[in-house]
Amino acid sequence: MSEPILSLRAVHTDIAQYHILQGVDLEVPRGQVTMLLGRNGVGKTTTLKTIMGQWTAKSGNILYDGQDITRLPVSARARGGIGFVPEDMGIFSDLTVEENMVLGCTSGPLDGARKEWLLGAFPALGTFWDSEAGNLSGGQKQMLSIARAMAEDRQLYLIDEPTKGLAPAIVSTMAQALRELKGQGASILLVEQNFSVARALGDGAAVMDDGRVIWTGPMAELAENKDLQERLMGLSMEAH
Amino acid sequence: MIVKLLSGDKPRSAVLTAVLLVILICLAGAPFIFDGVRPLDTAARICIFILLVASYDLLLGYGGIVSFAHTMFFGLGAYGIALASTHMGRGFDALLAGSFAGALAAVVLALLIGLFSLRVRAIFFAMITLAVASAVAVLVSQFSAITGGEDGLTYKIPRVLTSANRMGEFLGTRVSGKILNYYLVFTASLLLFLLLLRIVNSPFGRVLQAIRENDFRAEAIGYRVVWYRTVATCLSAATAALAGSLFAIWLRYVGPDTTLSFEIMLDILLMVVIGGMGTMYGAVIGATLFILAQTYLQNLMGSASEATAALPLIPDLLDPDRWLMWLGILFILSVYFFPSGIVGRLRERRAS
Amino acid sequence: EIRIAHVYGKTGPFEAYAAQSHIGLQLGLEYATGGTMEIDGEKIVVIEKDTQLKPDIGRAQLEEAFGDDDAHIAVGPVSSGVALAMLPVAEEYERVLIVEPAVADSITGANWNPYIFRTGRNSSQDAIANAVALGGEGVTIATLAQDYAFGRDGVAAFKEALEATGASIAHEEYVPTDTTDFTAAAERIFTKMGEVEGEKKLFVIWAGGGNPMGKINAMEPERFGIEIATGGNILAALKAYKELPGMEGATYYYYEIPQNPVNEWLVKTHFERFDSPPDFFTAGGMASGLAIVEAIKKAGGAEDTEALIEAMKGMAWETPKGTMQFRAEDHQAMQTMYHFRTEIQDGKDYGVPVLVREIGMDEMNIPIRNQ
Amino acid sequence: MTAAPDHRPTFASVSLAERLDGALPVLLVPVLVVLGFFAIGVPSSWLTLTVSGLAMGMMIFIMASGLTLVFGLMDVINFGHGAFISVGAFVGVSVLIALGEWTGAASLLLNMSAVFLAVVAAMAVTGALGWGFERIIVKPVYGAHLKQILVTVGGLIVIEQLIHVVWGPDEIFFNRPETLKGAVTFAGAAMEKYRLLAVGVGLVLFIAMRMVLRRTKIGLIVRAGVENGPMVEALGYRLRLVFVGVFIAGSALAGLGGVMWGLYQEVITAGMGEKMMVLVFIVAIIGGLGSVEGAFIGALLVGLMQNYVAFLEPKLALVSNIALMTAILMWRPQGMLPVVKAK
Amino acid sequence: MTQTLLETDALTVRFGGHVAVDAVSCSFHAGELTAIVGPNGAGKTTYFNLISGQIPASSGTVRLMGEDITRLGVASRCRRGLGRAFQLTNLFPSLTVLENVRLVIQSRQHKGFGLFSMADSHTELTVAAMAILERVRLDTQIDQLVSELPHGDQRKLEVALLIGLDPTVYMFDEPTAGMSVDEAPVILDLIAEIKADRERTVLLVEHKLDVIRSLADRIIVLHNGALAADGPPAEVMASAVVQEAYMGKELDHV
Ligand SMILES: Nc1ncnc2c1ncn2[C@@H]1O[C@H](COP(=O)(O)OP(=O)(O)OP(=O)(O)O)[C@@H](O)[C@H]1O
Ligand SMILES: Nc1ncnc2c1ncn2[C@@H]1O[C@H](COP(=O)(O)OP(=O)(O)OP(=O)(O)O)[C@@H](O)[C@H]1O
Ligand SMILES: [Mg+2]
Ligand SMILES: [Mg+2]
Repeated sequence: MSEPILSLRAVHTDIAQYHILQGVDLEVPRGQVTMLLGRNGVGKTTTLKTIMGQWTAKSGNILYDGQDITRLPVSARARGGIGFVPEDMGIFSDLTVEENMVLGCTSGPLDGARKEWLLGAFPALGTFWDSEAGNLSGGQKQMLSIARAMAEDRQLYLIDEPTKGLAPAIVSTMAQALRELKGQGASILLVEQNFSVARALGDGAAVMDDGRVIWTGPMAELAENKDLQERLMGLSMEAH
Repeated sequence: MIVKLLSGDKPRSAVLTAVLLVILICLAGAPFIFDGVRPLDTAARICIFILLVASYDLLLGYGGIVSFAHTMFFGLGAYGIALASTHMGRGFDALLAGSFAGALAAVVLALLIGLFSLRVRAIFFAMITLAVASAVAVLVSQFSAITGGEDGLTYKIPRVLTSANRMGEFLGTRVSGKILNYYLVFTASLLLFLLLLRIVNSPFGRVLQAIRENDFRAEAIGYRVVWYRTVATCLSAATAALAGSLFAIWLRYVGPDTTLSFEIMLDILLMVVIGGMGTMYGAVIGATLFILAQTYLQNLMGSASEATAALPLIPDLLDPDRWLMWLGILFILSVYFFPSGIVGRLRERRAS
Repeated sequence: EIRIAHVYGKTGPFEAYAAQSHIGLQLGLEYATGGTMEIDGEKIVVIEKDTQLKPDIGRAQLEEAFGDDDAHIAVGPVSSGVALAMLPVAEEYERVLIVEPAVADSITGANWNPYIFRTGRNSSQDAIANAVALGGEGVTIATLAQDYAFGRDGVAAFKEALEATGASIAHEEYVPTDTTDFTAAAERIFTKMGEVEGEKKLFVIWAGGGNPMGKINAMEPERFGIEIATGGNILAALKAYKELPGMEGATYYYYEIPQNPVNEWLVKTHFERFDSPPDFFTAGGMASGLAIVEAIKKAGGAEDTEALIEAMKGMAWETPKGTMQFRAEDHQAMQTMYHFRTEIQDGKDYGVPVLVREIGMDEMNIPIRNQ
Repeated sequence: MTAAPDHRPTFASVSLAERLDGALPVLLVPVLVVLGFFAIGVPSSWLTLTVSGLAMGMMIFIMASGLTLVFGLMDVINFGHGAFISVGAFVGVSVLIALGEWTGAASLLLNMSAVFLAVVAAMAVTGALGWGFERIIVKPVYGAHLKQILVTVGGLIVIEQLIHVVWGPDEIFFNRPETLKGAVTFAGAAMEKYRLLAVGVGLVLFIAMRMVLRRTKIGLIVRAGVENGPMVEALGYRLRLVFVGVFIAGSALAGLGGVMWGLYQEVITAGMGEKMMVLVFIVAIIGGLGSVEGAFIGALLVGLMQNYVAFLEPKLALVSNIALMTAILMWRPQGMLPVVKAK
Repeated sequence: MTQTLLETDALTVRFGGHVAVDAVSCSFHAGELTAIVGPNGAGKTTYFNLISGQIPASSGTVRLMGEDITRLGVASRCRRGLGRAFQLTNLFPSLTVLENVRLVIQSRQHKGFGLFSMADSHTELTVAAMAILERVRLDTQIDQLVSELPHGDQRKLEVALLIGLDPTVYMFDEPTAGMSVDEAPVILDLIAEIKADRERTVLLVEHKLDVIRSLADRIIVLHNGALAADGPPAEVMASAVVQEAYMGKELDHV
């Protein structure tokens, strides 16, 4: 197997005076979906933001595509091919759905075929193409955030809880879309609380606690082992 | 007891406590501690501006409402005194009637502006008040028959409060009505300031803070936002008007430049920000510093420029005539170095 | 020593006027003392105070000057608002304040007190001089002024004085102080004046920036037979007069007009030292300096304010504008004004006011308003 | 239990009134002109007032255009704009005075070249100044209105003082280029020639700004960046660069406005720009934040309104702008054609 | 049937031409938990907004305990007993956790216009607030600023505010979205407790089917703004409209 598209080595991140990430080691293999799991407040979002550059790592290295990006500005990382779906969706609410999508393409206009594909997965976006994004429903905003990150080909997607607030029907189309992305060769780092989604999509998994990655391994192993789940996340996921 | 007087809002920093005490002592004993008319005038001005700035902080720091019309209310109070004293003749009844009328007018106007325009977006509200305030300033100059126009009004206050009233000596200082006048200003400012401090630390004050943070949610938990904002505007307007009345009593002159100009509005803004928004004590620090700078910066620059006379360029830049430029630089630097105001900075130091 | 406080708006929008005024004061003292800066062996000390053009600060500065610095006489300020705030201080401290160059009538009118003298002209003097210059049998005049005290008082005084000359006012137009577009005002005036027969003039009273004469002139008032007229102005503003050759009015000072030794010295010295001609406020400042020395000499010292006031009441003295005289009733200095006509001259990039005739102080009936 | 409905949201037809509502702001100018005609009654006066009001509106638009970018799009309350107007005027006028031979000649070509050079110089200087202003003064206070007000007022004071240092404290009077002096008369209405130039410049500017903002993503990036800057960067845009660029453009436009306004007034002072700020803000607000079209219509409305009201009832001229702003905000709380929502 | 607390009658709202909520008539009873389901954009949140007053209705009426409240403002409705938690977290970010809850209780006790008393002297507010924070397990973080809380805890606080209001009608909009599997049960237990109080009614918007199954007494389905189904959970879940429009294909079969 080739080297991973992304790897974090002993990454520490401070937010204000708090020491949040306390040495995160993480690898995202090429062409795979890696799940990042853990309880509320363990630092999953902070990890993604550190990779994206929205928080700066105090120490440690972030290697992306063989290159050290630990000190690169945010926009350079994005142009290097990282797509980001933040936890709060980051919708530009004054802009229309179309304008949000246009901004998703840094290198040119929105490709026609790509648009078709995305609107196929998220038809609601087509219906409200010219409406202000701020007026969308919660789930529609979530769809827009995902679609915007996918508006252009990226190598690596960082996706923070994409299924929250989505109706089951949309969850499955979204899962399908992610699978198709993977099929096109993209790698994905996905934070998810919905265990069935995690199980259905994940190739590998990493579990965080207290600002560290405490377990990594194949998703299948975690999915089957209830004791492991109990130990790592405090609760068996099936129970829920 | 003291904590009660301060409404439980302690300075929360040793340095701040010390500075506040020094200011209080200096102001309380100004006539006897300092020599001459200039320091006394400066002290009175500081008292009045502390009150004015604190009333603005209620609106801005606690209510999150940016208004440029604060000097308008200040002016109403001042003109109240001026008009009452001109038409009713010198006397305490004129002072009472004038300040009451001024405050009442301020409340009514604030109510109108508030109910009408607090519904528009915050930034538009700011611009509307800017436009209204500038229009009022022009109106005052146009209705010169009543207001004295650009030239303003000079009038007489009760003789007891002027230097003509000689009352003997105390601690080696000649006590005159002027000192009496100063203590009127000082006491009234202190009491009103404590009242404001109480208001911002009351349940009402907390609601204001919540509204500033997230008015949408405040409404959703049952607070009628427009009413709270309007009441805050009215309270702050009334206090500003009273500050204006004190200023008019002290100055015995009222004109658009002393009470209504946009410049004063900016000075108030700067005082609030330098001191620290939403802290009330910031008003004390900000007003004291700024008035001292305004009064003595030029003298200081004069000596600095003489001292550096031998050097090239520097004396030119330090020329007292360029003091406005330094004031502008002060505006910029204070925002740079005290993003949360001096009070905020002092409290942070304690926290870390 | 003799302490003279110059309390004036050194900083702020009138910085330029302030500088002129101060230079003038110094030159006046210098000329009057023959360069010694001493009166009867007493050294003259000039203390400068900046009002920042704010009445409250001006007042505090004057209090400081009288109270802390123990100044004998104060001079200033530039702005009328500041002056009015300062008047009571003079009374309180019982010291003389010579107002120069603030112009509001009420300084020597309703708000006057016995300690106030003014060497500068007042609004009425300006307006009446213009009325004398422009008026005449059968002339119809419209006025354009800013809508505030200065404009309205000016027009009122102008109108009163105009009656005596047989001219009549057809229309008074007032516009907000900061007006920049004069189209509407001009249209209103044209509409009113269009119906009138005979000689028609539009008299403009304007203070501060803006250039209504030029704007209205561009709208071709000659279509309606209207001539534009206005009072004199400081040198810089005369540029705008270049578009209006032949325009008439009355002015307070232009350095080439007065012919007397004081002015000759002033013009020569000013060119020598500053390489530029003296202006309105230089002349005014000098007049105040000359008045001070004259008064102190006459009173035999500056300590006794009552004696000073006695000396100054009715005092006549020489200035760059010829003889001035403090009127006993309201302490306003009576002075000559100049009827001018604008000419274009080679080498000057402004419209030059050329003397038509001097309007002597006895020709102008300046009302006394302090009673 | 009801049957499964189809998968499309319900769209009722939109009434004609609602559709008209969108176009109304565009109709306001003609409506006001017609109302003016009946109120004034004298055709030649009406024509003079209308034409000069429109031209005045154009000049206001030129001054407000930069603010539409900086205040409307970038959400920066920049009182420094007033100082840029003044600096633009001083630089431009200095150039014109230096080119005295060109401006003094009665040749349209030479005159216009001089004006053109003055504009270029003014825009270059104010653009550069804007760059420094953004880097030093505005950068730390994005998103904080209050601090913006203080800091930019500080900048305003400093720049005005520097103007005093460089050009001296006096107001500078000067004369317009020969061919721009005087007026043309038409049907009993006189119209300053210079105003025609202002109309031309205003129109060109309006069209150019519209094109740039429509054809490029710049407007989008700025609007999105104001709402959520980190997200815009996370999409791969160098937001700082765009912000600096737009700020420079806004400042340069202020410089252009300054030259045009200075040429109109024929006298310039350090405080001239500051004086225009209230008016310029009013225009940006009633137009709707960030909207070039809105600012354009707003400026024309202000220009016309001032002239009509000043003719009909001078006392009211003072409040006409405020009344206009109040009325428009009551009708449309976000201004006429908002591109950006006010907070 | 028990007492009807809340009723909407042909409640409709239009945005331009788009009918987001289309003549929904429905009533809600004491002691009942009604789950509202529907695809994204079906109008669930908008329906809530109409009931709690954030958006004015185009037509139709809302009645709370028999009183027509359609024309009332948000705050007045809240004071009459309508409480609402938001789908997208909506708190007072730079106040502390405790202060957030105290504010809510202060509102309930109508103490907002107390101008001259000291806020901190109202210990009864603090006591009541602490009790609620304990229930949602935020009592260890009372002095933290809300903006520093992780997403999941903010969701809990959102629920705490609603409980602090103690309304007659509780409206939850996806209370557990983004909450981790070990935290969600805390909130769900709380909701169950509220339901057990026979004086209240609960409206719950949720996308998690297991939550609905375990809590709901009744389900209504919104689809394209219209009321598409209304009935007992088992029956509604099995209906064609839910199966087709809402559930789509089950995830594991993809
Ligand atoms: N802006 C901030 N200031 C201070 N602390 C913060 C800030 N943002 C996050 N934290 C802290 O960092 C820790 C990790 O937060 P993070 O958002 O990464 O958690 P998470 O794993 O994504 O949780 P969740 O599943 O709830 O989203 C939390 O304890 C939180 O309190
Ligand atoms: N203020 C508004 N202006 C225009 N359209 C709006 C507005 N509010 C909501 N909508 C539209 O109404 C529809 C219903 O939105 P709503 O938020 O009620 O959906 P929802 O059922 O809560 O969906 P979700 O499950 O995704 O939260 C959406 O299509 C949305 O775009
Ligand atoms: Mg998270
Ligand atoms: Mg929703």
